Amino acid sequence: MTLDAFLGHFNYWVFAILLMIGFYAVIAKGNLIKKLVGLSIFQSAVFLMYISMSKVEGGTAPILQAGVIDPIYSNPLPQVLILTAIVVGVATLSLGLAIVVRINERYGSIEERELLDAD
Amino acid sequence: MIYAVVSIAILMTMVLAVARAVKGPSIYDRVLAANMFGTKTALLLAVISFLFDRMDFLDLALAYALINLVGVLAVLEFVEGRIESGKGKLDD
Amino acid sequence: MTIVFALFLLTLLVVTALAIVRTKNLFVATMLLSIFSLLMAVNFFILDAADVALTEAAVGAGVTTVIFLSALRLTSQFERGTLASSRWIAVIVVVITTVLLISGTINTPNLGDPNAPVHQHVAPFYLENTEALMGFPNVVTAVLSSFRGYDTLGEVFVVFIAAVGVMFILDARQGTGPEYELPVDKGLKHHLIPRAVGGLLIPFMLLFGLYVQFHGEYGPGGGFQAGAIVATAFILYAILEGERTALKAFSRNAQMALIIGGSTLYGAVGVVCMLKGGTFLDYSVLMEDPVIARQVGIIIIELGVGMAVCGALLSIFHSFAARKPVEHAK
Amino acid sequence: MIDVAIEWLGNTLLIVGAASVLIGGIGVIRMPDLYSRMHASSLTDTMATLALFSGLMLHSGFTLATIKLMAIMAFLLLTGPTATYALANAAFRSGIQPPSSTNTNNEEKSAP
Repeated sequence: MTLDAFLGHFNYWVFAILLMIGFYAVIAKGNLIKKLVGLSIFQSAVFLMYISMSKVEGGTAPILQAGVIDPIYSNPLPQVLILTAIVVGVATLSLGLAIVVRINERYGSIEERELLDAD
Repeated sequence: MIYAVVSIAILMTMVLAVARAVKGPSIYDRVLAANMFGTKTALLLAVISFLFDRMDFLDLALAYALINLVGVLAVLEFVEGRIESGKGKLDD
Repeated sequence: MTIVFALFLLTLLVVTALAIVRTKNLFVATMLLSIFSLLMAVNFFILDAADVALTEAAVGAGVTTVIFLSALRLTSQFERGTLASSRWIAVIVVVITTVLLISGTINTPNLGDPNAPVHQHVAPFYLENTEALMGFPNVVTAVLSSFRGYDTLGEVFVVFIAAVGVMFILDARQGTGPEYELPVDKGLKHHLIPRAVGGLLIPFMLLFGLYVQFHGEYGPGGGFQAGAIVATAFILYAILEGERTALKAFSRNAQMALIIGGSTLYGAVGVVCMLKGGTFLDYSVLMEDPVIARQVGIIIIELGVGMAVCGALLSIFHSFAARKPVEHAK
Repeated sequence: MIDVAIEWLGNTLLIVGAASVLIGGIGVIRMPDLYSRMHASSLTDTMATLALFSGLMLHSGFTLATIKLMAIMAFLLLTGPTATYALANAAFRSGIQPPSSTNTNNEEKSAP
């Protein structure tokens, strides 16, 4: 494994690790809010992967600059997808939190085990 | 070059802030670290836009400078609510 | 240089994520999550995604923290540490999947490789034609609002549906009687300094929001970011002055009108395009000069996006903030 | 001539800013209790912000960037101390006492 390959893939490895940290919180933790926190880490990992893919070596942000000779720009398409996904992510996250709040009002607990026992 | 030195100093401080946030011990230490991290982010973004020589990106630092306060005030309000309902204790 | 930054920040990101999962105190998790979001924004910025970084800044620094804290106020702040499944099974599954994912990256092109497949298909078209077709330099805004306008319309409606969903779930009356009315405002009335400084800041936040909204064609910005920033300004007002005053200034009906108006404005532009003889959301038929017509169309739909996002985030915040915690007899 | 002088003044200010950021960061790690840590972090909020942004402004000349930098500096200088106030207030009201100079030893012994 050369240094070049290491640096070139480090972003993707961090993506994989973050994705799995979030996934662990979702499957292993019993607290519903903690699960949602894990889900938002999971989501951020996916954002990181898309944005890493959009990077072009020596490039700059895709806002065209006048008077620059032979400019290189990063890929705008993944950025557009993620830009909208961030706002949508917050909206859906709050929908999840709203459901958790109502569960707590009804059962007095947000721990998965206790909820299963209560039913 | 000077910008690179400054941004590395700020990055170091960010590492120290993360260390404080992870270590605690009280929750206010963590709030302090989060707030400090926010202002350091604004500084870092400003310096990096000079480093990359794209000064139209100072908007990002401006956004952080404006929005950072909201989080801490929300914490203050949260704590006030806890104290009034008699559940003042936030630590384990 | 950039590589060193990236290594640093990505490692910090992993450390923060581990700390978030480990802590038992959900308040601490929220604080760490705000640090996580800041780190994410700096990473996006270093990877040349200025628009995305601005979105993460506008959303992650204010709205997410506030909504999490409101949810914690209504539930419990401590995790009891129960596990959903056996810890070891989860760890084994996670480790195996991590190894599989990492081995899957071995044959992918390096970061920043200009010959990677992702850069070959439509992106060069967008980069080459934005200037000629739209007449403004921000390619991200052009793709967002024109080349992929259908997609953005869909996203706006997802935000709309999420806001309506939160309203359905949390706005139901908890009971009748005076104790269920909104309490007389406390806010941060006793704290003179935050009130003075915050009050000073709100107009500038609104101004900055408008700048981001209408400067989005020329710099980082656009409707999504502007909507989040304006919503944050009103959330700050609600924190400082209390729920009742905030709702008097900007009622639930006005928020609803903003959400519906914004999404309808977006769709209506598409319908007008069809009536003028083009296809849905083909702005070039709106006026004589197709470039100016596209610019006008984009400004209008970005305004629609901004209104819808601002209304949705505000109404979500107020749904959480107006609810009372329920005491359970243990 | 004057350009070089401004350049070097800017560099000096940037170095001063970087140094105070770093000192504040070390203070946040090394200080013994919450309130002194807040004191350390407020150094980075005010001194570092002033020095760094003045340095950047000297480097940018007189452009739109200067005005933006001035706005960022003004907002950071306003919000930093406010945030510290809010935090200290919340901490004090929820019962974290600052250690007093006379009975530090006793308190440390009696603390659980």
